[in-house]
Amino acid sequence: MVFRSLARFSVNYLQVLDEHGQIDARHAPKLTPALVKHAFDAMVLGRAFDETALALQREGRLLTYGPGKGEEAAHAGSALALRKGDWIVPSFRENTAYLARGYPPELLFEYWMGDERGQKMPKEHKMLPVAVPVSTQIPHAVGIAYAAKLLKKNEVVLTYFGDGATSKGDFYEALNFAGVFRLPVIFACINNQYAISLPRERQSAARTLAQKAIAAGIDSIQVDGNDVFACYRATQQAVERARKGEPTLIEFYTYRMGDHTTSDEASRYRSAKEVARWAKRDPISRLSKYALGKKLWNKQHEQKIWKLARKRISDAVAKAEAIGTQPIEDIFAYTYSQPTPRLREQLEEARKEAV
Amino acid sequence: MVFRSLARFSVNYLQVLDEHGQIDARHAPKLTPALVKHAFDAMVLGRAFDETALALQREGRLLTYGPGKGEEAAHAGSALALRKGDWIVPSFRENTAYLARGYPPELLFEYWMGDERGQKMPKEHKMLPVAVPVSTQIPHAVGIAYAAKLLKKNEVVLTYFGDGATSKGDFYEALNFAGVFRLPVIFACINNQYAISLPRERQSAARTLAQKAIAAGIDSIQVDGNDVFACYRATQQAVERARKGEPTLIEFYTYRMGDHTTSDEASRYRSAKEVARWAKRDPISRLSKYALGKKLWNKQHEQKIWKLARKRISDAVAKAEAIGTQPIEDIFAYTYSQPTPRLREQLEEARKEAV
Amino acid sequence: MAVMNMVDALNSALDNELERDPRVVVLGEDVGRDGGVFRVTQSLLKKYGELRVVDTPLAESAIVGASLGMSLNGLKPVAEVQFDGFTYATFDQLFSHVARMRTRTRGRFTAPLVVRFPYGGLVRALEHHSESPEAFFCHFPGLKVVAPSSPYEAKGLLIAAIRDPDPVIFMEPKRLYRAIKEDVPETPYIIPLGEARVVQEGSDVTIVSYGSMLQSCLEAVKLVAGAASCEVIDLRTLTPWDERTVIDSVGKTGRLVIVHEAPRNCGLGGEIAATIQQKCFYKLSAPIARVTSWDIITPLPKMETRHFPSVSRIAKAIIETATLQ
Amino acid sequence: MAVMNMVDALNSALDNELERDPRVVVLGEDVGRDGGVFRVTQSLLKKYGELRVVDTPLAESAIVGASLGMSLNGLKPVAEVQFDGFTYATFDQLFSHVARMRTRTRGRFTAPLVVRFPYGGLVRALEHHSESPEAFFCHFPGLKVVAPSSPYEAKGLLIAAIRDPDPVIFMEPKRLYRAIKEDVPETPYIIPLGEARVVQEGSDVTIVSYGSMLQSCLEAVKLVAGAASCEVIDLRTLTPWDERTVIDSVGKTGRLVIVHEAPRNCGLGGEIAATIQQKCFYKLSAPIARVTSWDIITPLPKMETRHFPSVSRIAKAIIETATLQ
Ligand SMILES: Cc1ncc(C[n+]2csc(CCOP(=O)(O)OP(=O)(O)O)c2C)c(N)n1
Ligand SMILES: Cc1ncc(C[n+]2csc(CCOP(=O)(O)OP(=O)(O)O)c2C)c(N)n1
Ligand SMILES: [Mg+2]
Ligand SMILES: [Mg+2]
Repeated sequence: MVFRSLARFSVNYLQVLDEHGQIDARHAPKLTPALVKHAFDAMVLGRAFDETALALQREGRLLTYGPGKGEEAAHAGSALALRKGDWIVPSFRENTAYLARGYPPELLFEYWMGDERGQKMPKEHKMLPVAVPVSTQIPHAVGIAYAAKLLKKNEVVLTYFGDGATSKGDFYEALNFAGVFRLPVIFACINNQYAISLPRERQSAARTLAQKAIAAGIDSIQVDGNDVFACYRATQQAVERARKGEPTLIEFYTYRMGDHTTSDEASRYRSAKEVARWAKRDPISRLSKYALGKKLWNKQHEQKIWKLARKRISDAVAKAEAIGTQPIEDIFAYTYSQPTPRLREQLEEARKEAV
Repeated sequence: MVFRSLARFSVNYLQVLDEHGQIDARHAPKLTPALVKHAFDAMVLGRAFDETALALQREGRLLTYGPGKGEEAAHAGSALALRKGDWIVPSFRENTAYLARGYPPELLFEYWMGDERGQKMPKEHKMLPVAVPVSTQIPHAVGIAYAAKLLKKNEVVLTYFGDGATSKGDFYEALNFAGVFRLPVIFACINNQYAISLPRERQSAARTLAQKAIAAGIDSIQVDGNDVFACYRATQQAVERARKGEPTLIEFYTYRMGDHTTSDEASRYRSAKEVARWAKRDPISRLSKYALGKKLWNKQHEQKIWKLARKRISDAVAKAEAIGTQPIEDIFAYTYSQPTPRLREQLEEARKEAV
Repeated sequence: MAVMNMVDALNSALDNELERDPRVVVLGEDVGRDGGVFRVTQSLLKKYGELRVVDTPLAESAIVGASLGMSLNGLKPVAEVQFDGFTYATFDQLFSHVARMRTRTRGRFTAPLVVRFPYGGLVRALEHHSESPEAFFCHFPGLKVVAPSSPYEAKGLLIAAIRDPDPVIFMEPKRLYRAIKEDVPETPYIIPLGEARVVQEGSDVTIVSYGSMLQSCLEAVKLVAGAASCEVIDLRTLTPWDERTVIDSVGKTGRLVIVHEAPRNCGLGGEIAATIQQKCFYKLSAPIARVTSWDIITPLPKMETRHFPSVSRIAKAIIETATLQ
Repeated sequence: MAVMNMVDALNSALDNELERDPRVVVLGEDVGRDGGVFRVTQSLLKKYGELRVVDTPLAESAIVGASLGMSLNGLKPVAEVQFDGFTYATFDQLFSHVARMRTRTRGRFTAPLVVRFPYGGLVRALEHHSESPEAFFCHFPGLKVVAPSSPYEAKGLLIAAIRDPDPVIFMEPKRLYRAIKEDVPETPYIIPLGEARVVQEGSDVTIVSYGSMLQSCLEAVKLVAGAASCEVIDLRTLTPWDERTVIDSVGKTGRLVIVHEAPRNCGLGGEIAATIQQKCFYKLSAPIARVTSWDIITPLPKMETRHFPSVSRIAKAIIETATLQ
């Protein structure tokens, strides 16, 4: 005898710093000058890493590489809202997040140069290695968060993934687990509008990606992903919620300024006009406008930041390229905790091979 | 400079026939006496099938069996809203839906008795075989619907799955595809409150299962799954929408009255009180009340319906049990379109084996 | 000591390990309140609470993916997949991540987890409930694969698997869950991974098998006792398998029959035959025989006894191999 | 005739079949507007429209699951998975449904679909982009598995795969995508599935390989030309593989080397060795050798040449096998 509404939902959007570098104080996080500086440094370092990586790739000194240009605010803003003891479970485009946490850039270069030794995760970093198969890392974040909860570790886990990743079952299964077990996890969707050539609108008929959280009964928000303050603020709130056992999905609405990777030609599937429109929303110049306006630093100082960042990156390249050849033992060493008899035999065979 | 709402959603609930057999005319489908009769016949036949199957199983004449008792309105109401040319992609508990479409019960028995020949789908039925791995059948419905659209077949595809199935990636990936490609498909979620022992509330933190459609940007509704008119009506509307290229998720809110299967003991995880509460909402007696009240038939006639149904079922059992042994060739015959040399060899070997 | 069937023995292993090590967590569909559809996890929820004995939503891929995450952050998850046929959904997580984590972090992160599931046929089960997927797990480097053949073996191997620093796929022959009872200690003990067991010594022909087929082999060996003296090896660990023990035995007998329930093509039997023909080439007096199920889709129960290796099929292969000149 | 590399040849095959048969549909990630990340589907979207050349959302399992549905309702889908390492997510659909549909409906429904993907290493690719998963597909009954070794072969085999009434896994050796050019007809032609090709006749030793390793074998054979006369067989179809041709060749040479990129344990090489030792037992003059990658996780590009079979490793195995007394 009824036709009634059972449940209602809404999806909200947050922007703090607008394209002119003006902030909305009501929603702003506590912006100490140190924080602003730290965010700017990280974004610049990430951009410098990208530029160098692209140049190296053109010279054949690096494997296929997927630049993060344009997404630095989302990566840095979210990473900086975490504590040292919190976890990051990355996808593959978040070098800026690594760098924001003080991860050694030389290790990133080693990895992207095709050397396994770059995967030796330093003890002090709670980060998983790059996950290439899209979306498959998201359940790991849920498991890590489960362990944190059970072992009462007070850790929050943030996992990155793209707009494309939201079409995969792993994403959804993980969200659902987090909702059921009330886990301290943050699902950070970097919606850069493309999954290789597929535009966001054809990835899903959902109006927003944030609303996908409704399916798992968890909270979500969409933020301006080119606004480092909004990214920081939303993550900070999600961290607070996480510490109370409530997961959150954050959609960072941004844009992939470069090609998907160095093997891609984005001009095959998107217009220069569209790219130019987004160039105006560049996250680094937006923050620069704010800082210069607030007189947190001047132009000269800003140039120094850039110079230092580039120096740090070129030092890292030099280190990475000086690593030398990998011993053959090394590719056998980590298959199991102890070499099996068969692997010992195969290693012998491999050793004998003339190189 | 903004914190605003981007999108709003709501989930609705439909009931037409209440527990006292009274209908809400505003939302009622066009209820011809023939339709009411047809629905009642199907539900009774399904119930009779179940009773017999359970009895056979106790005697070791049937494999493990999952009864559909309590869910007959959802199965029959939805199946009857389809045309002959439409497809059903089932899960494993929807015998009543098969029977509502005139599927030979002897084939169902053969299958549940462990004879492959029961899987020979008759040409006139557009139905896939039972899908045991939960949720895996849902993408098939999407593909069938895609073909229907491309080949301009004007077919609608309805796929059944349970509340448990909504936690799996396949479900979600399929919904998302249907939204993107605007396919003529109906996702019929039979929420019977349990996935074996797991209660619905622990399957997902989502308040309703219907709201999972929001993640894919498609429409949804929750219906009283013990009300055959609501089930029919909601499916009918979804069929209309499907013919215009709009998919729908329907959550049939019902209850699994029996054990999960004959291998299960539901009393280990749910109370007799809960079961008794739901027994009062029995879909068959509810429809009976309505029909008797409207004088569509009388008690005597109703007894005849039951008697005929039971006769039809026991005839089917007799047929299924008379099938005889399966020739050994038969288990090799359908692996490939043509037997491979190796399979010819293995068949020779198998033939030689003393039985 | 107590007389246990395999379900009891597995339950006892889990109970011991949950008690001994607070990092052990059991998770899966219906493992908590229901105690598992085969009752392997019976009563553990009551004893260890719902944080450590976890009823999960229905999603095998996420169960394994989340288990990996747990194992990276200090837990030792023992995940249950309800049946063999539902492990396919876990392959992506197993092959893309679980098997690689140690390599991909150069040992910083490891994945000390166990995925256990009932496998195999001949119990008149529904479709997708009678599969033997071991070869898939064996083919991918980085996983260990175990299949016990009796209650005593099951407990010792499961405890070893839980304590192992590497990810272990633990396949439980469901046909043997309640078929055999034997003395099993109630206290924990270990049967080391990677070591096969010579169940019976013999001189004419070596039989290699594992899991439920081991029992069929023992029956077949009895049948042919007059005609051939059989050395029967229970492989126990399928990866890394104990080449040494098989090589030694074939060195003695010169003849080998391998028996498994999985289809033949690219099954584990192929690997064993390929390895042994290479390493024992000059010792072999007859071709190595494989007795397996056919390379077809597992038929429904009415015909399953024609599909899986029967005692008579095994006996025939033993006689043929043992007597070939 | 035109000179084509393998990408051109595959594109030509798809173009021919889309044109010939309105039921053919191409689907996958980036196959439309972008023309595929390797450009195999280049320009097809423009020609056949977005209903038949379909850019899908990012979900491999749903791509294969939907393809199955399409194939049941009158279409002939050719699905692309972007890389080998992303096929694991499709195993559940392939093994639980695609491979079984004919059996499970006693022939009423069949699954005439193709899943194609680039496979294999030695192109300095990122992680998860250098895998050879053929043994998985071969182990599961009901699938056919194909791997071409040149542009001409690729086109003829892909057309055969598309027209085949059974589901076919079509593995494209990405290392050969642009490495070889040869004359390829622009019109459709077929190379039948299930038939191996004797690429080169010889008398001392038989080499069996497929896909990209075939080219490495041919190089190795040149290296050892003075020392051993090699008969080289390109398997082409990996399931069902052409036992007859291999048996005939080994009957002649008495020696066999099998070469593939996948890890050794439970790889296809094991199956071939196990079969041949059985069927050619009395003809074999030396143990059958397998040259494969190691049983480890594929290393990153700097070390991949130490992992995958190199020409020198193959040459060494040939010499050893050919000269063993
Ligand atoms: C499972 C899987 N399928 C396909 C690919 C190939 N691939 C790499 S990145 C990518 C698109 C990912 O899009 P998105 O998630 O939006 O992340 P973005 O690249 O935009 O950062 C694809 C298809 C992959 N890595 N994993
Ligand atoms: C992928 C998969 N995992 C586990 C199972 C075992 N199993 C059979 S039915 C079932 C519960 C299904 O629950 P639901 O989807 O609500 O359907 P219902 O049984 O209630 O009709 C489970 C776990 C299965 N069949 N498939
Ligand atoms: Mg993206
Ligand atoms: Mg249910």
